[in-house]
Amino acid sequence: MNPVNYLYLASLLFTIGAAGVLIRRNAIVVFMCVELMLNACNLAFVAFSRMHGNLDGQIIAFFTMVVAAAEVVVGLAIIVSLFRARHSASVDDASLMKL
Amino acid sequence: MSAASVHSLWTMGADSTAKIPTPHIEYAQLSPVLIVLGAACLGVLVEAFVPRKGRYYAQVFLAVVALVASFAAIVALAAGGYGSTKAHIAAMGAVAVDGPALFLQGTILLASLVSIFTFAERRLDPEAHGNRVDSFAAQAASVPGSESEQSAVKAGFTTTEVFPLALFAVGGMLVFPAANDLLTLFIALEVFSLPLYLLCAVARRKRLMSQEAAVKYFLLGAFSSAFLLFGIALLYGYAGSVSYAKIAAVVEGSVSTIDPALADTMGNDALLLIGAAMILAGLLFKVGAVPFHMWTPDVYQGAPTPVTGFMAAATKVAAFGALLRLLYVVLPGLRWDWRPVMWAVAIVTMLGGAIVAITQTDIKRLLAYSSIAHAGFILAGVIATTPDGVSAVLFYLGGYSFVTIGAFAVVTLVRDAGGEATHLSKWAGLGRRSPLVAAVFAIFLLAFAGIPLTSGFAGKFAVFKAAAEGGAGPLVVVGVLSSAVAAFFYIRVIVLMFFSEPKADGPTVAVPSPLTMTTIGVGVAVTLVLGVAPQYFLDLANQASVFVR
Amino acid sequence: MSFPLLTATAALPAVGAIATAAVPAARRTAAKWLALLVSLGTLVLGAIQLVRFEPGGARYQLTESHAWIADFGVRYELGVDGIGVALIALTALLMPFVILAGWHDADPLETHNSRWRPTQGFFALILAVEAMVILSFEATDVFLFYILFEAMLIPMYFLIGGFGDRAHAGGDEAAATQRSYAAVKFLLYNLVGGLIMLAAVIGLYVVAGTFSLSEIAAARANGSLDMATNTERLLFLGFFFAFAVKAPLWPLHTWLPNAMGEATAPVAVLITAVVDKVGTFAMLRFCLQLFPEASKWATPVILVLALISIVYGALLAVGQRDIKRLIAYASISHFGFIILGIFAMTTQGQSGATLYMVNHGISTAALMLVAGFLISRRGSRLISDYGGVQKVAPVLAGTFLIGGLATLSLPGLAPFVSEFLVLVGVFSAYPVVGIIATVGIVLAALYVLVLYQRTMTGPVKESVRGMPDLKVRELAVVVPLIALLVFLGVYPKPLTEIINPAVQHTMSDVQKHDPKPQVEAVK
Amino acid sequence: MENLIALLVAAPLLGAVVLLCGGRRLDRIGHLLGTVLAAASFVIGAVLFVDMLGKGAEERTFTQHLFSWVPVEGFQADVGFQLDQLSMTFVLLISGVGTLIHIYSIGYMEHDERRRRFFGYLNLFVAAMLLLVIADNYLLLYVGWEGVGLASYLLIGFWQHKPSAATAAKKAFLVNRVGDMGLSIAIMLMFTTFGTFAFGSVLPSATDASEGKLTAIGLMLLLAACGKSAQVPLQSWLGDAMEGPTPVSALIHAATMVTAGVYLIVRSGVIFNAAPDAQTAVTVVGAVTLLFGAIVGCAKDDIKKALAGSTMSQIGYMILAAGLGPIGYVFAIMHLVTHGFFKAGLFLGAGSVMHGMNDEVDMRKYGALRKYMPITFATFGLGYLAIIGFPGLSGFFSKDKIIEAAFAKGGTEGWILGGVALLGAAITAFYMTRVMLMTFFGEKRWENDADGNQPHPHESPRSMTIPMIVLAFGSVFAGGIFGVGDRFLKWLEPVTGHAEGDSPVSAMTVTAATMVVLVIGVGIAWAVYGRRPVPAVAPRGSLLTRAARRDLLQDDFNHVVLVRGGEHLTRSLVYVDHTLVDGVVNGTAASVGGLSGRLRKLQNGYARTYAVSMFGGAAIIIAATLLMRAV
Repeated sequence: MNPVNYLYLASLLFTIGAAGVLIRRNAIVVFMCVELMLNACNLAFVAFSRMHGNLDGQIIAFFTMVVAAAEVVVGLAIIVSLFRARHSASVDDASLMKL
Repeated sequence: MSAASVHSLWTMGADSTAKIPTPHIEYAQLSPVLIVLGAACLGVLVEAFVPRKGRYYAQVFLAVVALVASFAAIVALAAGGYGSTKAHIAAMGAVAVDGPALFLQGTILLASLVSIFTFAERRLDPEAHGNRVDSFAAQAASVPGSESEQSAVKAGFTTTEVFPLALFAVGGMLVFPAANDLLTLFIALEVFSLPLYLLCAVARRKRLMSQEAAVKYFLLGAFSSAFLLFGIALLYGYAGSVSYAKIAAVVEGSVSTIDPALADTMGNDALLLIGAAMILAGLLFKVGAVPFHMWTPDVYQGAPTPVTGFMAAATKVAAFGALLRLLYVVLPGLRWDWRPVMWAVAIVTMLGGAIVAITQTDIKRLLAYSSIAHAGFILAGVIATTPDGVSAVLFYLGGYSFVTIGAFAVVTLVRDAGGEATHLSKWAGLGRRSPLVAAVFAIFLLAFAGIPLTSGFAGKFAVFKAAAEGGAGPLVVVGVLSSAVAAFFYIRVIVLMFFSEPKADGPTVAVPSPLTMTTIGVGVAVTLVLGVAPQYFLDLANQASVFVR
Repeated sequence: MSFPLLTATAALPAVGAIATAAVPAARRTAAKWLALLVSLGTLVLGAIQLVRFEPGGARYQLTESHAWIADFGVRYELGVDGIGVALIALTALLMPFVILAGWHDADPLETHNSRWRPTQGFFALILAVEAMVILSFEATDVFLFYILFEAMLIPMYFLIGGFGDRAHAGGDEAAATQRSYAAVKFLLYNLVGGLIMLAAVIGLYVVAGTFSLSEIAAARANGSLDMATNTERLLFLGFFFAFAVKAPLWPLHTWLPNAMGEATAPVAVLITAVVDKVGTFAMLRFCLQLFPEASKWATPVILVLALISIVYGALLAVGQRDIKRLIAYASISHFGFIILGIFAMTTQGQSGATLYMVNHGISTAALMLVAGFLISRRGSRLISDYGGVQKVAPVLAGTFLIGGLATLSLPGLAPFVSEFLVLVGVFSAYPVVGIIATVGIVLAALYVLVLYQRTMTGPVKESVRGMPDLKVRELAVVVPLIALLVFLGVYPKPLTEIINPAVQHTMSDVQKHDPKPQVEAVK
Repeated sequence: MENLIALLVAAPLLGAVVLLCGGRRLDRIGHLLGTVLAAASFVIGAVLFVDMLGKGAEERTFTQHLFSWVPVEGFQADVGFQLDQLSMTFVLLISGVGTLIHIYSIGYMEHDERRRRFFGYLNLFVAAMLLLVIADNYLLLYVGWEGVGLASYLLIGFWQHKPSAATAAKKAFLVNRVGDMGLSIAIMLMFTTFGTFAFGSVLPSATDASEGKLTAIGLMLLLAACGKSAQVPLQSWLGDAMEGPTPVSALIHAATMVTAGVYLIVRSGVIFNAAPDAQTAVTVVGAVTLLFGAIVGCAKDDIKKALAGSTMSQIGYMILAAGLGPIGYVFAIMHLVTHGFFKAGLFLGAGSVMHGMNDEVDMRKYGALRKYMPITFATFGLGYLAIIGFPGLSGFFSKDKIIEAAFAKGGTEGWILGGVALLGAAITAFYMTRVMLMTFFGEKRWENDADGNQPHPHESPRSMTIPMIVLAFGSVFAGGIFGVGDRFLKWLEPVTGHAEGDSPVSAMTVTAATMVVLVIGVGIAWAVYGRRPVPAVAPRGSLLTRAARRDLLQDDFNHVVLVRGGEHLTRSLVYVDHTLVDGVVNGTAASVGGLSGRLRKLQNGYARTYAVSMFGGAAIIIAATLLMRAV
């Protein structure tokens, strides 16, 4: 099976994630979409790693996961505090600053 | 996937276990980073174990010592010739120790040092319940306006965590411009981004705006780092490695590791081009270049002003460092592909930043847009793709970061009942109320505007000169025009401060502690010295303008 | 290493400025005296320059040269030629009068709080301007010149915007807005000009690799530097634009009337008599010397623009209702003459232009300062608010008339000599242009005499009844200026002797020769 | 001896400086000081004159070089003097008449508290005028030229509180400036042609230059002369100039300054000789002005304005003569001198009359004054006879010669010019008789002046009458002294050159004709103003009369075309400057601001918008990079 298909899939996932970021209002969901994009990257890494026959890609994938986890920690903290302050996790409500 | 292939993967892994070499790390050359990160970890412990009364002092002490020590280490390395002759790549090809890296790291450290002073400033706000307060929330977790917040304030809590966070960020920034493989680049990016997200969220006043800024910064930052990461993935796919050296080799075509399976399906370079473009997008986000700039005004406005200063200065330095290294080390072979794009970006950034700034009414947003315009100017130097270009950018960054920190430090001084009075109308007649502060701020504004005898002019001249020599004459003209536009709004602020009568309910200018005074003082000093006698620093930048490959 | 006279001449006022600014708020008068003394000291140094300068000697004399920013190819290079030394003398000469005339202009009002020290600031800024202007006349390094050219905008800007004319029709509010508008306009116009010049400066560096006039000249001589025609033209335009804004040349002039109208009379003098001269000076020093070919290429257009300035400025002066704006437009007309003289590229034209810079400085100073005294008495700039002053304050009227006569360049007063030289110089190269320019003579008479008639003659207006005549301080300002006007009108030789060699050099830069007088008819 | 020349100018100049800067403490002696210094320069002049007479005709040119004025490469302007017969004539006239008028003014200005200043201005004028005539190059001449313009400006506007005076002064200066334009262009032309403008080098080599250039120079000089000498088309200022004190009118606007134009042309005779077209232009201007002034003079009821018209016309004669070339130069100057005497005398007389009549100037309110002020009547009468050219008096000799010369020009041109000159003589006789009759004869038609006090005419004080008497002597005998035996001709010939034209008509015929027209003119005047009483209010009069009263409408023309037009022009230009020139700049600024306003709307605070822009940016960058490679 042509390895390019993995790449296509990865790109697809990435695009889906990006689209989600662009259209979804709920901060949590947006954040999950970002995570999806990261995972798309992981898929690409692993696929390429397999293709090139070296392990770098796979190792990077682990790093990515760790980073993603860290992002979750920080991100959820921020989002939750915002939610508690406003009782809404909509990114559109958070628009005090403009122009 | 067939079983055989799975097995082969296993065996491949198994065979390679024997080949895994024990990593060899040059701790001495990494010491600047290690010191800072170590101090950061210590800071966490301090939070855990030192009693609340003592924390503030312990943290400040720790941070200052760490930064100074780290800077000393940088100087030592530079003196040891690691900037020039002995420049090489440390930590198994992960981190470069060379001129640009050391110069930028030095700049970052000094910038962070002076901004740490503003972090530690506790004289601006009136004492709350007998406790000195700084510009950070008493308890970031507590809901704005809730009892828990009031009780936290009563109890005299302070978010001393900001110091370790800042140190972590600094650590990441130190690595960012030195990163010599894409993985390190990514990790460093996250290491300094995540703490910054948090720092944005912990303002004492206007907490809602602060949190909003944090959310925006975080989401968009994560979004951009996803782009960066995907770009990395593609480059990895293209070159089969994430090490700058290897990728560069492939790009120049000396080695070809592109998988034949990929090669026949998509254009040989598609991976490379797309990947490079996405990585650029990620970095341009950090730089704050149009069209990746839109987070800047909101975040700058919402974040606690000391943090804003810190971000505006240090992040830019780090990001441009990384950008330079990427373009000069990894993608020089691709110059003819990325140069036109960067031209366009630079132009829209210069013009966009300058034009939109004209109609701003909030001083922090104004400075945000001005920082965007400046990003454009620096990009003009980046595009030069000559050693001159590099040194010019280094010099510019050096000068710019201190002006920025100084300017934001002054912003923290102008206060009214609601905290900092950032609306421009409040600044009317400031020159009459306190001529000195106004004069200092005027100096910074003139430096931003690039008036001769300030660092701003020297930097601008260096960058434009490099660009012109690099054959980017039109870019220089655009830059000149946009700085003319930019001049307009800097002048507007000066007019406001000096020529308009003070309002009756105008803000008061707080008398800061020596900490902030130092920050501002250093800012003024650097601005003038680099403006009047820049030769020494230019030489420094010149010596530091060669990347190790 | 001899005594760095040039540096000293610029450094003294610079230091003086800092010292003046540092004078404590209470000791206002001390600051004034300090400023006055410093300016007099500078005058002495300027005089020494004038003496030490040998007309027959090298092109640039009293030179100094120190390394500065090697990386930009910039050296701290000073040197004066006849033109520079003359203009430095003018600057140093005018300053004491400016300071003396502005003695009370910056006394704080009751509304000011104690921390605000306008007086110190005012005089410090004036001295700062003096320092920068003098240094810019001395700079023989393009970059150094450029830096000063730009930097002097800042103090000027504060002088205009911070210490405006208190005589304003619309009351304080209107005054404040008008003033800051004028200041911003001044700054932006000149800044844009300067920035465009910056691009050209950088371009010059890319082409020439150095900023030192001498090195560039040498490179030109031995042919190692030959600019492509288009490059030279573009660079020339970049430089010229900045100077044309500063000078100012039609249609880049509109900032001047606002600035001069809103600023106090001494500051207005500072603008038109001193700072603007840097522009015309730079045309001679840099445009012609660095880009001779391009200068010749651009000459026709520039001559036309200068002509327009002359006529247009004069006509607008006639149409003004505001005394100071009228004088401003008159200056625009005069700057037209100066530029005309420079680009006629004949010896008479350029000597005349240089002489014109000096004379115009003095005559405008005389007229504007007296006008300032008049305005300060009545508190209005509108011509229509005056009438019959001659009856109540004959001395004021008399000095005003003499200033006016100088402005319309009456023979026997200094400006006549320069104006006639310019006209002759232009006429000998471009007869038609010369003839059109002479129309300026008539128009000048028109606006000066109309101004004099409306303000000074006729029945005494109620509003000016009991107006005091000139005080001692004011006489001390006016009388020397008038004496100078007469002296230079009758015996300009000392100046021309200094100027001529410099002009010869410039002429050789552009490789132009005066048209020989031809007895037979021009074909 | 030659070094005295500078003193000619220095003495009155000193007076001017001292009097004007001296301040009030000089008020008491100021007028005396001024008079003495004017007299001093007359004495010096006389001394030099005697010295000059002692020398042979060829070395009668004195020169004195003071210093190099404007030394610029290829441009030599010196302060140097040249005193030859021509200059000397003027020096004596100026300083002589000038001194007399100083004396006269002592009495005339007695009651003016600014008398000191008046004498300062007078001295200034004398100095400038002397400088004008003894300068040895055109540029220095130009200095004097403008100097007298300034003095004239100050003196016309001496009573500045009268708006009319101030306006008249301004007008005079401006009109003169137009003339000065001509002079300066002429000088430039000389510079480009000969490389210099010193008499000594221009005039001898003039003939080398092409006729075209010489014509140009000549016309420009003529323009200058028109301005200063109030010749058509630049004559309009002279009438208004009568706003000034009468001594001023006598000295500047009758005897001396207005004749500067004649001096200029005669001085530059060589150039004109070589440029026939220019000469024709000169004669035409002269002829036209001659009639113009005469006609205006007929219609004016204001005694000074009438005399002003006559001045214009008389100078027209001189210019006409000067235009005739060598045959006319001498007579132009001769008439100039005699005219200086009798016209100054007439003006002083008029001043004396006004002095006695509470400054009333309307002749219709005079009448029968001969009984009340006999001396004035006598002197004025002699001046009158002189000007109409009564045989034996000075006017007779000089004007007669000019008419002869005009005929001698030859051809139709000669006939026309001669005819005009004759006609002018007739009109002169008419209007002067008119003035005489209206003022001194007939019934008394006095009225109370504005303040309602009854005028009681009386003879003027001695300080005023003596100068009048002296001038009267001049107007009687000067002509004879000059004319008989061609003394004046011989005196001037070396400078101006002289040629005898071939007149189609004999001298006798001309003289006879002159007598005839003279009688006719006087007769008509007698018929109109002598036989029947003069109406106290002016009758409506014929169209011509009304036009003439308004200076033949040319003032109205000036007003409509120049003044109004100028006002409109400037006003519209101010508008243009504000809206267009400034508008463009402000417009640009505004548009940038607007753009900014629109762009910042994009910053709408929604994180997702920002994300979109990032995503779009990334997409564009990717596309661009790929495209770069594709193309």
